[in-house]
Amino acid sequence: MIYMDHSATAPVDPAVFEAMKPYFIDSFGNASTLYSLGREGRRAMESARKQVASIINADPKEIIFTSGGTESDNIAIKGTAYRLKNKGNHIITSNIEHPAVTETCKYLAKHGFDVTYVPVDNDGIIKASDVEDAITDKTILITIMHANNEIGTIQPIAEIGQIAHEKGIYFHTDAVQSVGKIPVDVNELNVDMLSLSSHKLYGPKGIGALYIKKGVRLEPILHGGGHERGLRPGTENVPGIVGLGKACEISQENLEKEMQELTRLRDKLIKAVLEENEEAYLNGHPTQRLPGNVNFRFTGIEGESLILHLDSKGIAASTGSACSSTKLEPSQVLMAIGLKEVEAHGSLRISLGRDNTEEQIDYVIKSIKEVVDILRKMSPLWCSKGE
Amino acid sequence: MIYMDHSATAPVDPAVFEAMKPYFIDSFGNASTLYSLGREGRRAMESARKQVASIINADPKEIIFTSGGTESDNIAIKGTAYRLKNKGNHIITSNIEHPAVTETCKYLAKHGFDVTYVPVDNDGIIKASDVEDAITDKTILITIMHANNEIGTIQPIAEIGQIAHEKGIYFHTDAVQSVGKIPVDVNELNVDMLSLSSHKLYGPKGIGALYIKKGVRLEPILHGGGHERGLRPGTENVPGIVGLGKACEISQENLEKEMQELTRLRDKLIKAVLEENEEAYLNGHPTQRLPGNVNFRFTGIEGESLILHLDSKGIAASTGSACSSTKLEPSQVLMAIGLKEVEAHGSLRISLGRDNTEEQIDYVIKSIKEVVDILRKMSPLWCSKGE
Amino acid sequence: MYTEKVMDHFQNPRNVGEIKDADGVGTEGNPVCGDLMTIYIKVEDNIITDIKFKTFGCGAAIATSSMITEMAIGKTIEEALKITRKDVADELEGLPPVKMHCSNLAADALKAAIADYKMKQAEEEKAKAET
Ligand SMILES: Cc1ncc(COP(=O)(O)O)c(C=O)c1O
Ligand SMILES: Cc1ncc(COP(=O)(O)O)c(C=O)c1O
Ligand code: FES
Ligand code: FES
Repeated sequence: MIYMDHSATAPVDPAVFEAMKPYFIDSFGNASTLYSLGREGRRAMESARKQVASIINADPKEIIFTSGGTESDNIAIKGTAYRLKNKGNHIITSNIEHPAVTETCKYLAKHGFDVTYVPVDNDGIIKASDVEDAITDKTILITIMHANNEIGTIQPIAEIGQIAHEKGIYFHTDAVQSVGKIPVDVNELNVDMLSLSSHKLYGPKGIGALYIKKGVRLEPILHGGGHERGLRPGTENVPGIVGLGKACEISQENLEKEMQELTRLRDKLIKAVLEENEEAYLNGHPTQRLPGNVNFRFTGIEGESLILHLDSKGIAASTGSACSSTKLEPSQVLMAIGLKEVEAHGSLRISLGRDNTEEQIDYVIKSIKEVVDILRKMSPLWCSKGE
Repeated sequence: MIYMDHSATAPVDPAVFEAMKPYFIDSFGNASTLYSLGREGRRAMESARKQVASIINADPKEIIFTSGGTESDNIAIKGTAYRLKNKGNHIITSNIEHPAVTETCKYLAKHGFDVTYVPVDNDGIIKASDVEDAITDKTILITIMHANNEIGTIQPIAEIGQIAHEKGIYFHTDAVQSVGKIPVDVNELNVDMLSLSSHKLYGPKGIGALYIKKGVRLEPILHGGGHERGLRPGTENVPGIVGLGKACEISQENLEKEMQELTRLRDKLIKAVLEENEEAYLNGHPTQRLPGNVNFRFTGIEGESLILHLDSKGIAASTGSACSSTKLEPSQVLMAIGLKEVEAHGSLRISLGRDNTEEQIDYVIKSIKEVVDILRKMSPLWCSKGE
Repeated sequence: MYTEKVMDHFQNPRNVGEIKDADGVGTEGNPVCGDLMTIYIKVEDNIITDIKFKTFGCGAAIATSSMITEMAIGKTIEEALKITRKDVADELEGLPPVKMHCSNLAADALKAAIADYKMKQAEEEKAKAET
């Protein structure tokens, strides 16, 4: 199988799995206990916290562990909203965020908050000045993603951070897709909070982290035993935490090399597919995008059929975000970059990872051409122009 | 190392680990995707859902996966409170709940809800009639734990469930300590919601489940991609879920045998320690307690010292709940059964598990005696009476 | 999520294409998802003798198109009109709940093609009657 859906999830790196292993059966102690076995777990956890902090250039004290990207986003956004609700009730976000952010904002909008959705241009990029223009004296939070999960566009976070910083407004970024893929430095980006998720960077599922800048206070959304400074109670998932730490360490070490290689493969794939197929288009920005992200559309072709045909050729790719794979609405992100409904239904996201090879890219190029031809033969939207 | 803190957490069963293994690196696909790899994950998840449902005699459709016991408790309690807040604002709980319940109730109490804490008797048992008496026409939820995590007492859940049922009030039970330890049947118990946590029954950490009876509607506390019927969004932790499923299967199979053996070891330990040590007492009910739970106190002895001494003898035990091991306040549970502060500071919880042997019990009996003697030699509270 | 039968019809769709001199053509768009299907029929002595389809849509849309063409061919107009969405789904050994509407598309497109055929028939009769 050729796996090209790394934005949905990635396999656990074998070295990450090795690092986690001792904490399932041997060093399984509860990290909050007093005896040696518990202390082993705690030590492992604290060194993982350092590894996570390091990949985003934060202080370990600024990291809390969560159950994943969704929870990190929820804690950051609701935590700020509930904490600062007496100061203001206005939140700024974009119209291409992940549902973990969008749905959380919609929920808050039903409970007395005002939400502004800043648009993107046709390449899928947010203008910092649009964010600035949206600010009112009631604005308490700006939350804009670092890199988009469908079209891979990278947003001007540092610039937005600068604005937020000057106005004294909390700034959160969902960096689930960018950490481990491109350089992420919380100081350069000027963010107060940053979400990341382990399984997107070759760590285990069910674990994530939230960076909370020193001095930033949040209201917890789960209540219980006071773990993670009261912000995330529950018995610590030590193997998961150790895995996330190791995954960060490995990704940080290989970042430069991996970025170069993935960019090269990505650009080869884009060039060939656009050349070999009539009316094939790239969604998103041509260069300001994640090294591993490709998102095509083909006139007259529907996304799910494309995916299923590629699957039968042994290629795993997706139409966009995994959560929407069983939904019927067109992708909100593709609508936001100005596509028509029928175009937004026809996207193919290919997200490359460190295990992909040049031969695989060649095979994918060839397979896409075959599948596009088959589907166009039966498309009422194509025949009308083709022949 | 002799591990006797199974109520804090348990090692992952080797068979559970084997079941999980394929889902880290090989079948790592995102369970919400369309292609074969994702479908493998989904199938594994759905068969784990059956295993979890089976151990509590529920329908698989009534199970959602969460990140652990704490989150299950939070979803059940806040989910009901937010959903039914227009119907009423009164919640009934007990004064020996786990912080995941108590802190959640305290939080709600700060946000417009009224909470009644039903007391326990000196053995740590709640009277169903006390719960009944606490019901008002504003009561929307009763949440009472099945088995206590410190003193192991088993509550009359079926009886309380009967009352709740007759009055049409939602009833939740925190069964984190009981599932896999004693028979748990959601129909017999008459509960609408039930929380369980994987790592307490030899499954992995960071995963849990919530039983939600057909027809019961809850407000979610996390928002995002719509996973788990919208009640628990986030990429599914497939290896964790598979592990929990397997752990349930194993525990269900061995329940009878394990209960018998642990009860025998427990009673031997209790008998010997009470006989061999002066002024040693058992906290909690003599028989209506979890098969593996023992909770002692020794006049004139402080808990932390006891634990550290036992640790140096290679025995892992605890003073009570793990979350409070770094707190200084006396155990709320021990205060609730009528102990004085100084007594509540002196507890030793020994929680047995399937890996403990008779020889280990003998060694622990001997070690407790030695440690109690050492500590009493230096205790001002003891020397004043002892000699 | 799809049955083997669905996947078979999806991967090896029967009767793909157009009929240039069709007796009836029906096109239906699915408002739920924006998918589109066209069905072409040839009718002789009130029997559907040839049928082809073109579909822009999901796996279920393609599979149901293929399935309904197999079910309709050789049937009389009256019999063909009785084919319901449920019949199509059943014949495919089921569809996932969110995809049940896809079978609407096929049933509706077939009905539209038959309606088009009947309209053309009526026009021809009228033309005949007038001459
Ligand atoms: C941009 C973005 N944010 C948040 C998430 C949610 O992360 P998780 O599924 O780990 O909860 C994802 C992935 O699903 C994502 O791509
Ligand atoms: C009775 C009880 N409820 C809830 C919990 C919380 O479970 P977890 O730590 O898995 O979130 C625990 C254990 O910590 C417990 O013993
Ligand atoms: S003297 Fe150490 S905790 Fe009080
Ligand atoms: S999703 Fe609309 S026809 Fe299948």
